[in-house]
Amino acid sequence: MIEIELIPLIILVPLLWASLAFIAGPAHGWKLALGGSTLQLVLAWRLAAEVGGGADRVHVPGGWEAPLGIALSADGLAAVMLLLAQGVALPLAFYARAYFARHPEGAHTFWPLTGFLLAAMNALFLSADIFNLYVTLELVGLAAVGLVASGGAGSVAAALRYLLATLLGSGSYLLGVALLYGAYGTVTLPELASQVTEASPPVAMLAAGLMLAGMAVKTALFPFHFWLPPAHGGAPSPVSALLSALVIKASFYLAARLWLALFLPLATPSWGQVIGVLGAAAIFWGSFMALRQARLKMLIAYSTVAQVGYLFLFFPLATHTEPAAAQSALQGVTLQALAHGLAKAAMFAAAGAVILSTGHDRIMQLGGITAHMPVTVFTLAIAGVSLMGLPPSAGFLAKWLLIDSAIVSGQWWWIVVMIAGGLLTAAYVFKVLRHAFLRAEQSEVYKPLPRLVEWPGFLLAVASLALGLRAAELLNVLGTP
Amino acid sequence: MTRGTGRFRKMLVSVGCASLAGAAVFAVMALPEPAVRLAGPVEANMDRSGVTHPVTAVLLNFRGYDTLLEIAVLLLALLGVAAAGGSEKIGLRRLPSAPHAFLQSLTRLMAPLMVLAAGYLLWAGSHRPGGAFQAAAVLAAGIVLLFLAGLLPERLQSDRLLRVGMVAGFLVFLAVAAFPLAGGALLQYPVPLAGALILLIESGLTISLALILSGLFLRLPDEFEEEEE
Amino acid sequence: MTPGLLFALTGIALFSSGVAGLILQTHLLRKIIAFNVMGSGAFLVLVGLAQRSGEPDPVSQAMVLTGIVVSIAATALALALARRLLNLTGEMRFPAEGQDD
Amino acid sequence: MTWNDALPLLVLSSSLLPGFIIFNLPEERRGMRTALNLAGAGLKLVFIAFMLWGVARGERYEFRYAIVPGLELVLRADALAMLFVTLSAALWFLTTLYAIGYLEGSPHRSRFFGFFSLCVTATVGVAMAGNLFSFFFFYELLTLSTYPLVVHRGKASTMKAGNIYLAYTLAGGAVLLTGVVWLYGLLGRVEFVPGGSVSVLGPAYADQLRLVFGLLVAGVGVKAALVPLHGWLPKAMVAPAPVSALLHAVAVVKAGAFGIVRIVYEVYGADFTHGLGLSAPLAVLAGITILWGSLRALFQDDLKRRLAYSTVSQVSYIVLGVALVGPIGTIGGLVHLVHQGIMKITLFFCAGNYAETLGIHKVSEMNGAGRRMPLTTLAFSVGALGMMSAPFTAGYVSKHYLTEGAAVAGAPWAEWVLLASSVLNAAYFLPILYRAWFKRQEDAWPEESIPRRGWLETNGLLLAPPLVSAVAVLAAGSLSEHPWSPLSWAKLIAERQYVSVER
Amino acid sequence: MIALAFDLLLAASLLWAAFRALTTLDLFRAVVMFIVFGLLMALAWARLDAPDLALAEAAIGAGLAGALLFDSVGHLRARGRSRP
Repeated sequence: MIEIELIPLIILVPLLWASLAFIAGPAHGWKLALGGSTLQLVLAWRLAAEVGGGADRVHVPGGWEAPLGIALSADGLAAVMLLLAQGVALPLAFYARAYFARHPEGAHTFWPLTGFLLAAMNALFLSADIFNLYVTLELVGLAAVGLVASGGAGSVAAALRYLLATLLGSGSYLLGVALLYGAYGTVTLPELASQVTEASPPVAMLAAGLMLAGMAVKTALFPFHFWLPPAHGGAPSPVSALLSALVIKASFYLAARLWLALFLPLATPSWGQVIGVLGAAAIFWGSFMALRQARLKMLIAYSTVAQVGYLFLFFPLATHTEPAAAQSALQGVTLQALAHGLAKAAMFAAAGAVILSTGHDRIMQLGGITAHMPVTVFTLAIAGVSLMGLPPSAGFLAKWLLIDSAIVSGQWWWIVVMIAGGLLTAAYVFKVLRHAFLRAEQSEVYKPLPRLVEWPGFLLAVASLALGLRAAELLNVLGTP
Repeated sequence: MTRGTGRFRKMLVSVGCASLAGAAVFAVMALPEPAVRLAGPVEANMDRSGVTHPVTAVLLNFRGYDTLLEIAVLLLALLGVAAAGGSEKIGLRRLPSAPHAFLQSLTRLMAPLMVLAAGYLLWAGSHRPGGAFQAAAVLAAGIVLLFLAGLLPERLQSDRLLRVGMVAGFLVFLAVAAFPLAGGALLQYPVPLAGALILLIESGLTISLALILSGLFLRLPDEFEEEEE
Repeated sequence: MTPGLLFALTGIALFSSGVAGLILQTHLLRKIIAFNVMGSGAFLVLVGLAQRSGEPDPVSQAMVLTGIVVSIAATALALALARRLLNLTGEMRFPAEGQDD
Repeated sequence: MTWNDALPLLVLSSSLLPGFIIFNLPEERRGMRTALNLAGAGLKLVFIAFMLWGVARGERYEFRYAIVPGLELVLRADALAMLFVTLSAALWFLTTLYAIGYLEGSPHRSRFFGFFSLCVTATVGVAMAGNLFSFFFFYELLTLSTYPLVVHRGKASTMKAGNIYLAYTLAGGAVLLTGVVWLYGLLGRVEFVPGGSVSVLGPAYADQLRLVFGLLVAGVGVKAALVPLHGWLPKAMVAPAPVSALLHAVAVVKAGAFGIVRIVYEVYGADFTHGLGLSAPLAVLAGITILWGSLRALFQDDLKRRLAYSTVSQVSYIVLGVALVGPIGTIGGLVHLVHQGIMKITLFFCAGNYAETLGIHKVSEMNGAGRRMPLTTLAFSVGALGMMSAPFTAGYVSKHYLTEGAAVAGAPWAEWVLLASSVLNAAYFLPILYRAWFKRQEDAWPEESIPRRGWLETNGLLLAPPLVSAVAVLAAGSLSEHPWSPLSWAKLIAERQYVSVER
Repeated sequence: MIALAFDLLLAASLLWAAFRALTTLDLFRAVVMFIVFGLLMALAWARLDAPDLALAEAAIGAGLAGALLFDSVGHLRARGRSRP
């Protein structure tokens, strides 16, 4: 069959349907979205297959070889992240269609914004040019803020807070780009990688600090998390799902990619430890706050703050440790990203279903819900298992690999953090399930819901479970760092 | 951005920013000569870029992919503004201020000139400073002026037309970017056509960008639409 | 001292004062102004450093042109949100923590 | 995949698939649900009978599946596994019958039986786990699937108990996980093999291995209710009677005890454990638990709580047998794994019957219960006598071998512990029997909800299971030399363990 | 020499304008200062042989952004009047 260029297509397709959806309006936007994201999933699947089959893929827009032009490249990590993004987006598209049919607030801009968001994230995963990455970052940021803003009067302040935070982050990143370009005269990652060494001038170190700090703000790493809970908790549920599952992963991906590809020679183990401490703080603070929430969506949002912490344990575990440890760390953190992405999307979808059915998401009043919305309760429970890192789930596999990495590299203290974090997660997950298992209160009324509101979330939750039983192919695609 | 926790926080932030500046200045002073110079490659490839003005060459050819995404950024901003406004309409939404005789006559004089200027900037872009963005900015200013003077034709205010107009430039760009995929790479113009294609893109962009930029201005949420909740 | 280097240093100063303003100012319009100052600072560094040896560098200039457009887009969005907030709360400041969740 | 590879998987799915279907059944489909339950339970027994026969002939039944390279899910039907699998499958069948009768007309039955099947699936998985990873996998699954059963009644009080149950078991699981991953980090893979596999590491690792052993035993010790990790067990009494029966006799505590058996014999190896000086402290811990449990049981008026503390004490017989290095002690421990199961489930069935039929929850309310419910009380008496290790009961056999083992291992103190425990057992069971048989009933039953019909003192589905298990208690005691008796099977296992150690 | 002096002056006034734009109490003045800042930026771009940027900055940076900000200040004031 003819060789089609997967890399540009997976960016162009969402751009196209997004702009068409912009013209078409919400009445027809969802058809474009469903068609487009299905196609994207196929493309991402094929790309992953190719990358897993051996060589990384490269595409050179305009045929202008870097450093003059911009290089797009897909390695294992990028391929896996692309797969995650499309894999989460498609079920959510079905969900959003059903959700907005019941709850139209924010529907009129949802489809084009989502299209641009997906295009931006795909472009970010694939770009190998730090300035182009800046543009994709801004795309992701503005799309995400637009989506939050579509939540109506309640989420205007949250959206603005989010916007200013994300602008601060990308500004800091841009200054880093400027310094690197000034120092080395190029913005191409491979080119820069060959030049950044232990003997690099201080400017490289400063750039590294600025860029990573920027990503930390955008990923809501403690103590830069203040913007996340209101934004994710206040947005319409399909939006919350997209943001928590994917958007924060994009900036984390960039941080990890820069670390591995560019700044590793500069980094000392102590750098890794510092970042790890922030991650640990995020785990504890996020879980603690989640435990104190009265509303389901806010609890899930704070849980995201906590789960982001696990991602950042990658830095201490993979910085100048044995190859085996670094390998496990990369595999573990990637699985963690996937597990959390799927599970969190499922949870927000379930929360949305609860809101559609009962008109509220107060945890105290979930009593008797098991009888009326069993699918939704199972969605919450299964996704919760994955978050807690209990078998059988991708979260468990991820935690296993991370602990293994910590043991191999002799950093037992991160084990303590992960174990304690897991228990705290269990505490807030079971806080929800406990109230769900309580006897029904007569006062509650449950509106019956169409299948498409409950099942996409359930599907995502099951996916996060199934991934824990079959991850060999995925890790094969991921390859070695 | 959290609530002010007073003097301490202020001091902390100021000290942080000051030290950042200090570190940056120090780092910049100790800067070596860059290993790569892109000015050279740009010069070398100008003849294959289809234009003679280097910045335009970079913007729409060498790094055209950046620009493609950048247009998406503008569309996103517009969408965001619409989302923030919380209304279906993408079009103008504020009441034009009472037409002002002097302003109207001034506008009648200015508008054609602005269109001319925009056209010139657009055409100039290929061989000297100027280009779609500057042209679009001027055009946008013109539209705003027309609006303020209450002279904006009704047809320009129909929602569907506006949507199409705002996206048209981007779609043209997308098409031009995608069609070389058949044989080669994204945005890989055939050299002889490069100049023409770039001009095509830029003209499309000028119109759409003008509509978007003016839209950004004219769509800002306004006093009358809602009261406190 | 070439103009490039000089303006790069100026850019650094602008950037950090912009950051300080963005974080410390409470009035949203000022935050937005601060963001623009921050951005301009970064742009100056980008072009200035690239041109510190004197001759112009079209690549960095093109990048900044992109950057300027991006920041006007962000500014417009921020203003739209700020004004919506004003219409809702009568304030161009963030409501106290917790009121918006 | 050959028939032999598939069989362990079939045993698992014979309860997993019915479980999934049952979850989706509407409440009112009672017949369908019952059919599925019994079909699953029966099918499982058939598969297991087939495998028992094969394993005795030395067949190998093994299913392997790699989740990621180097991390395998292994289900293997070795002699030790079969001991536990048979027990849980047989008792599951009884308990299912009992539960069907017990939950007559109560809400959320589909949910209950769904998790019920999941719980047994997990237990069978724990039993057949072929390596430490698989063991942990199913061990945690067991925690998750039992929680909904414990809190099934959905009252505030049950929720509190549920929290305590979770706090203990999840914390235990976390500790266990650390130990497991650590061991994998050291060895690469940790298969269960007779004689253990860690000895290859050599003396340099002795301290690490001691620490890991501590983590592992602490992890499984929670479910085995070793003092001081036993706090959850009496609290979990709020669960419906069938669940308590399952928790105490089959699933949870047994999983813990079984884990200790696996860890000592097939991860560390009995002699290596002894060499590390770990068996003595374990034995002491078991001894303390035995005495403490019995002592506390003495002062409980609530019948189920008394039984719960008795469980705490009895399960540690198994641990003690394991910790007393030597074949005899091993046999005693292993056979008690089965015997305690059948005896304790009998007692819980009966306790449930008293509560359901007459509303009796306290020992002090038992006066005259024997006349009203002779058959139930008969079964109860058999179980209780077994616990006191009276002759011709299962308890006698295990006690005999344990005492022997203690003597052989040169641990006279253990003999004293066992003796003291028997005395205490008598002290807290005999008064119950006395009240039930010989005291006259003073006032009306607290709440008589099931009237007597002819000789049928209560619902038949509630009556049959305890009678069957009581018969089993007597059979296991009097026919212990029969080739298919639990005792013979335990001997078979012990042989394989110790032979392989010598080679 | 003169060029350098001019650049220094320009840089200094850039910083001054930025500082005023950030700190002036009266919002209207602050916005005016911001527009001045934009125009100075355009000058700086011109000094850096970047006429495209100079044009763009003048049109977009100073012009459009300034207009947006002015409009918002007016909006704010109108609101202030309507709601004392």
